[in-house]
Amino acid sequence: MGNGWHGKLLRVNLTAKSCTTEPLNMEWAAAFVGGRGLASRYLVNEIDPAVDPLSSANKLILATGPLTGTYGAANGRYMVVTKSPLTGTIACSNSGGYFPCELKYAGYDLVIIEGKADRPLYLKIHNQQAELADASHLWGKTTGETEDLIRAEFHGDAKVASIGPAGEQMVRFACIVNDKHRAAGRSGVGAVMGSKNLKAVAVRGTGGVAAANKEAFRDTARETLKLLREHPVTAEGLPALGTAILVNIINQSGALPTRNSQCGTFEAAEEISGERLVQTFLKRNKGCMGCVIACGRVTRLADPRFSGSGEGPEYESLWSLGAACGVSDLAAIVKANYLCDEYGMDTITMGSTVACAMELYERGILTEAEAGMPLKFGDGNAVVKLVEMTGKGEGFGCQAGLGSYRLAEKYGAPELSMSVKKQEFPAYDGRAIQGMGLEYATSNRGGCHVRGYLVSPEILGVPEKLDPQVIEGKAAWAKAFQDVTAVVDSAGVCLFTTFGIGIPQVTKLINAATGSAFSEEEMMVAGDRIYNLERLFNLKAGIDPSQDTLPKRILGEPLPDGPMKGSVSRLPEMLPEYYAARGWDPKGIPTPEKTSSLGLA
Amino acid sequence: MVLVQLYGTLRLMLAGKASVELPWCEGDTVGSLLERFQAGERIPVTHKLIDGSKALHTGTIILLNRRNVLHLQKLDTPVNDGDVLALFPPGAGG
Amino acid sequence: MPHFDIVIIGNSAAGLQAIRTIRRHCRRTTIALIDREDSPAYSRVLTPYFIGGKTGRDNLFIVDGSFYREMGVATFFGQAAAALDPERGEVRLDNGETLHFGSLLLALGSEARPFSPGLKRVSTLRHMADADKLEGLLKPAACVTALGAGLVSVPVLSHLSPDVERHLIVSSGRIFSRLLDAESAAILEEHFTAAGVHLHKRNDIVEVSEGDRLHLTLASGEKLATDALVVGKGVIPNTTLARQAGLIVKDGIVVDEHCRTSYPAIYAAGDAAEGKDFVTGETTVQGNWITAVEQGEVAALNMLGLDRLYEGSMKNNITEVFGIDVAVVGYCSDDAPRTVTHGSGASRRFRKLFLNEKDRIIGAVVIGETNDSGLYYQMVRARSPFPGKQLLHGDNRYGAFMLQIA
Amino acid sequence: MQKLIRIEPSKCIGCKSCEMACSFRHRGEFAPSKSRIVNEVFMEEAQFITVTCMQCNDPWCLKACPKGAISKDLTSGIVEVDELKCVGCRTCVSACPFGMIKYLDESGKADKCNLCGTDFPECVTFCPTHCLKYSEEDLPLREKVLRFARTMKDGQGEV
Repeated sequence: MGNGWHGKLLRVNLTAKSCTTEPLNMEWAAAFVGGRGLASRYLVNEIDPAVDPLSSANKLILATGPLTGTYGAANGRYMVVTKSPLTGTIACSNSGGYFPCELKYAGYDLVIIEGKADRPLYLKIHNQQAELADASHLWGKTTGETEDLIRAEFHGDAKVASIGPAGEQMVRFACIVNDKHRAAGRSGVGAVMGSKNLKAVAVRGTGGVAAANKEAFRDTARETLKLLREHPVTAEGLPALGTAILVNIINQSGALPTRNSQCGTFEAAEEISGERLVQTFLKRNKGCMGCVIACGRVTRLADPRFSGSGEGPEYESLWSLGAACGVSDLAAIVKANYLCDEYGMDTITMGSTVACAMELYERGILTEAEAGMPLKFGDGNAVVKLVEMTGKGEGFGCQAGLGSYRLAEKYGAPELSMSVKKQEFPAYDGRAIQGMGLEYATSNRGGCHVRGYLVSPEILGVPEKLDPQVIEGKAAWAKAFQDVTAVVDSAGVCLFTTFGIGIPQVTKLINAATGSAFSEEEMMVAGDRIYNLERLFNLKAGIDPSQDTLPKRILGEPLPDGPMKGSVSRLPEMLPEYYAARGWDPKGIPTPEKTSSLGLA
Repeated sequence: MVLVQLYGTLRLMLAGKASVELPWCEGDTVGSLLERFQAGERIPVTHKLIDGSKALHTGTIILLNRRNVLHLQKLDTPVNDGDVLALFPPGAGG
Repeated sequence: MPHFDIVIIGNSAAGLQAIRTIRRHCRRTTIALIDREDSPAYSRVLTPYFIGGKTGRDNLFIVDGSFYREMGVATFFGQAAAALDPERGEVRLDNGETLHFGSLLLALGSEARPFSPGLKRVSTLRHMADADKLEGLLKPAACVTALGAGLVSVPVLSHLSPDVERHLIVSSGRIFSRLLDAESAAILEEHFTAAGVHLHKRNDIVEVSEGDRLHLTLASGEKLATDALVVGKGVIPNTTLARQAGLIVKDGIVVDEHCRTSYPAIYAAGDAAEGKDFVTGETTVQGNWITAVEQGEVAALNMLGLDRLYEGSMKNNITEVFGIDVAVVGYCSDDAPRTVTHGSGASRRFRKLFLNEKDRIIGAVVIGETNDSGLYYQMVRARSPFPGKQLLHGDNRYGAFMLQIA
Repeated sequence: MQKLIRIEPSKCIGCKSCEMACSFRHRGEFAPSKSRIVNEVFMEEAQFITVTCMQCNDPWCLKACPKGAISKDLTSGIVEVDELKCVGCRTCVSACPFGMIKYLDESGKADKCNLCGTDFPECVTFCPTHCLKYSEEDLPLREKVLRFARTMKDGQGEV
């Protein structure tokens, strides 16, 4: 179509083993921006929100945005939208690498995967040609092995997104790994793929994606590139140290959830910091397709106990497999991170689940016999072992594969799961960073930091510094950040660019690409629309607003250490303000006026 | 003495140096300590934290005893003997 | 009698490259160029593109008249060289004129092997006159037959509109038998058949009668009515002049590693020359454009006294047939000690590497996505060791190549 | 002196912005498969390699062209395909030892880097890390070719 869109979606029915194309609903594309928003609109239209996420009635949508595959602002993202088997909410997991752009270059904006195959299959897309191929020889293989095998038999330049053994066994937090090391990580989207007997999607795309207004696009892209290259965060901090730069920052701020959030600082933070990673296993930094930041860490492990190479770990993984488990053994963390990529598991939920199991163990709720090994905080080898057992579905690994909430519930202590809506929150303590606590509680996919990253103003001071302990105004900030994020995700742009650019740049890029004339206000409304659409899905899925909450520990146990010592989350005070800011009723239900003003009625 | 901790690109620029101890002087502020710290280093580094007009860059984090100086008196925040000053050039993640 | 430091006979790849090479090194050397066609150089290998309507007739010319003036070349066009006296260093033209040379380059090319000459609806494709004739024949044709699967006849069929009935008659059991191994040929045959070509293998034309159409009787007994017959039964090097002058001639004019013939002052290059094969070391007439260019250049350098060795020629052909591109590089015969393949005809991406006993790459067949074929050419030229099968999986561009051999 | 695109592989982040910029400028769309510059990522080896046409002094493609459609400008050193003359026979493709001239289906012609003609190369403009620079021909680039050739030769000498 020559305007950021191909206007085409690929529908894959695994039951019927058919691949067909359909025109894209361009009205929806305009109203919901693309990617996350557009795919959510399709999901809402096509499935009953009450459906069992692991049944054949659930659908899995791979979605690009109108900017995916273009340059300027790290526009290399795709999103996986489905109903989550971990949370029961709508799930949208986002990933970069090279696969997303390749999908776009193959000529598709969206891939809707439905039904269930009677045997393992993989989807092979070579431009217009899409077909399902036998994957029985790939079943049981790691994501890396799968990619190598597919490239050898299909096309050496194919880009592959696949599930590992974890997805096959429907581990509740299995992810979809593309380009071996990038993951649509959270909420168990890989388990949905596994439930459908779909091992991988391999794409070779030799076409392109055009912009409606080439000159304007190029000019805006240059301007954007300049902004990102001049902003110290995107030009220096992230390239040099990656996201791992946060370990020391968050620890010093007293917000690093340590030993299953029992405290807010980790005495060995230095050992697992980004600074230490640079000195030890880092080979070089790397970007995804079209990236101008390059936060990616190409690492190689050289340790008598462990070997391997790959990407990461990211900050969240250093925390989850490290501080959350009290582990200061960097080599073990790096290894556990590689294993998560290979088996196809979300590192945040994995690490947090191990942390929860460790607390269960140390409190004597979980016995050594049940766990098959002692699970003491600080034992890096135990983390590696449990990650491997979870990936393979061996022994206690089967329990860990349920995620921390279901695990803790099984042992009668669900309050020890550091999760919201059964999804583990990541590496920021909601007591130390009040706005972030609100964000966790109200995120549409459960505990999550990338729906509205309030750490940025509250700790990092970008775009301006807010006091993390103050609650006034945080509701409005949370809403604004959530809406901006919805737009940025949906456009196909990497969220990290928002440290340096904002809605004005994204709007200009979208307009130049699609030939639209959206105002910045309209873009923000689109963000609000997407957020409300997701909320409505969740309500229909039976996710009651009472679940907009935090674990008891965060609400009631004061932080015992660090600069924020003594604080608890003041969520109950912020939540009504948040509902009001959203235009929802006091019970957290979008009002009819709100939904009709957004065209969602 | 004041312990100055160095993080992020500062540490990379200073060949892995994680901290320095500076003698404390009466009337010291965060700003005066930054100047004294720079005076002791051969490589210019404090420009990563503050601009020419001595304002903190967006994203610079300076913690005095783990409190962000932006919520105190910024560069004019008084420093006491035995304090810990942590310097983070702009960085982010998620 | 006019004297020229260098006389070149033949106005195509080898001759032109020789002229350019000489002029890059020396402005003063006097050059004469003899060619029996009275026109600036045109590209024989591109004639199928003209006939297929892919390019205009004018675009077949490689250079125009001004080229020879700028290069300071005395042209004797429209005149064949009738006799050569190596001892006296003289070439006599058919108009009786005689030129004296310091050194001579025989870049005489080759002629298409003829078939039933004289018939109006039958043509080989070698010269502009053939191209003009075929162009006229093919335009109204509803059925076209090619005899012999060669790199000229097959592209001609391939460029025809799909609603033209197309027949391909080959005497051997498979197409491109001199160019390709059996496996690759089979993939292409399948592709040809899928494209609607009627393939008549192990067959030949035993009888031709011409009326308003051509009526062919095949060796199999089959009868075929067709509007035109394109003959691609291979080529014969133009060696008569050399043979009569007493030069050593096998299939072509035998040359050494300096592209020198059995007479020190006489060189040969291109389709008429028989020189060392890069892979086998045996002498062969390679007959492709790149070889002609390389030999023309080496011959010119040696004629100028700059000692330059030619390591040998190899196959290097690339073309598109019925919508799929094929490149053939180096030694691609079934008797190669080892081969490695990847892909299939169905995936429209097939690669086959041919290795010698020491696992060095001696040849490659690339079907589909041939944009990396130059790298294979370079690998054969460099006698690269086989770096592993991954080489064949993806676009094997320079970067991958560097890494593979590093 | 001839200006060329200079590549410092250590600064490369594997983002392929160069491929995007090239194809957007010359083909009007973001299509790395049609880019004249190639950025290859080798994760296992932690190496990112970028290659484009080196505007050879004695170009293989130019020599191989049976149409004389490829020329080298004596002043700028740019080796360029004349699209009006190019017939699309691909002989240049199989002659370039670097794989840096390719046949494009959509145009039916050979396509290669021309350093964006008289403008500043687009790939250099959009390279976010200055891994690509546009500067006068210098040793590192020539050395790269020589090193390449030497590796090849070494390979040849081995038994």
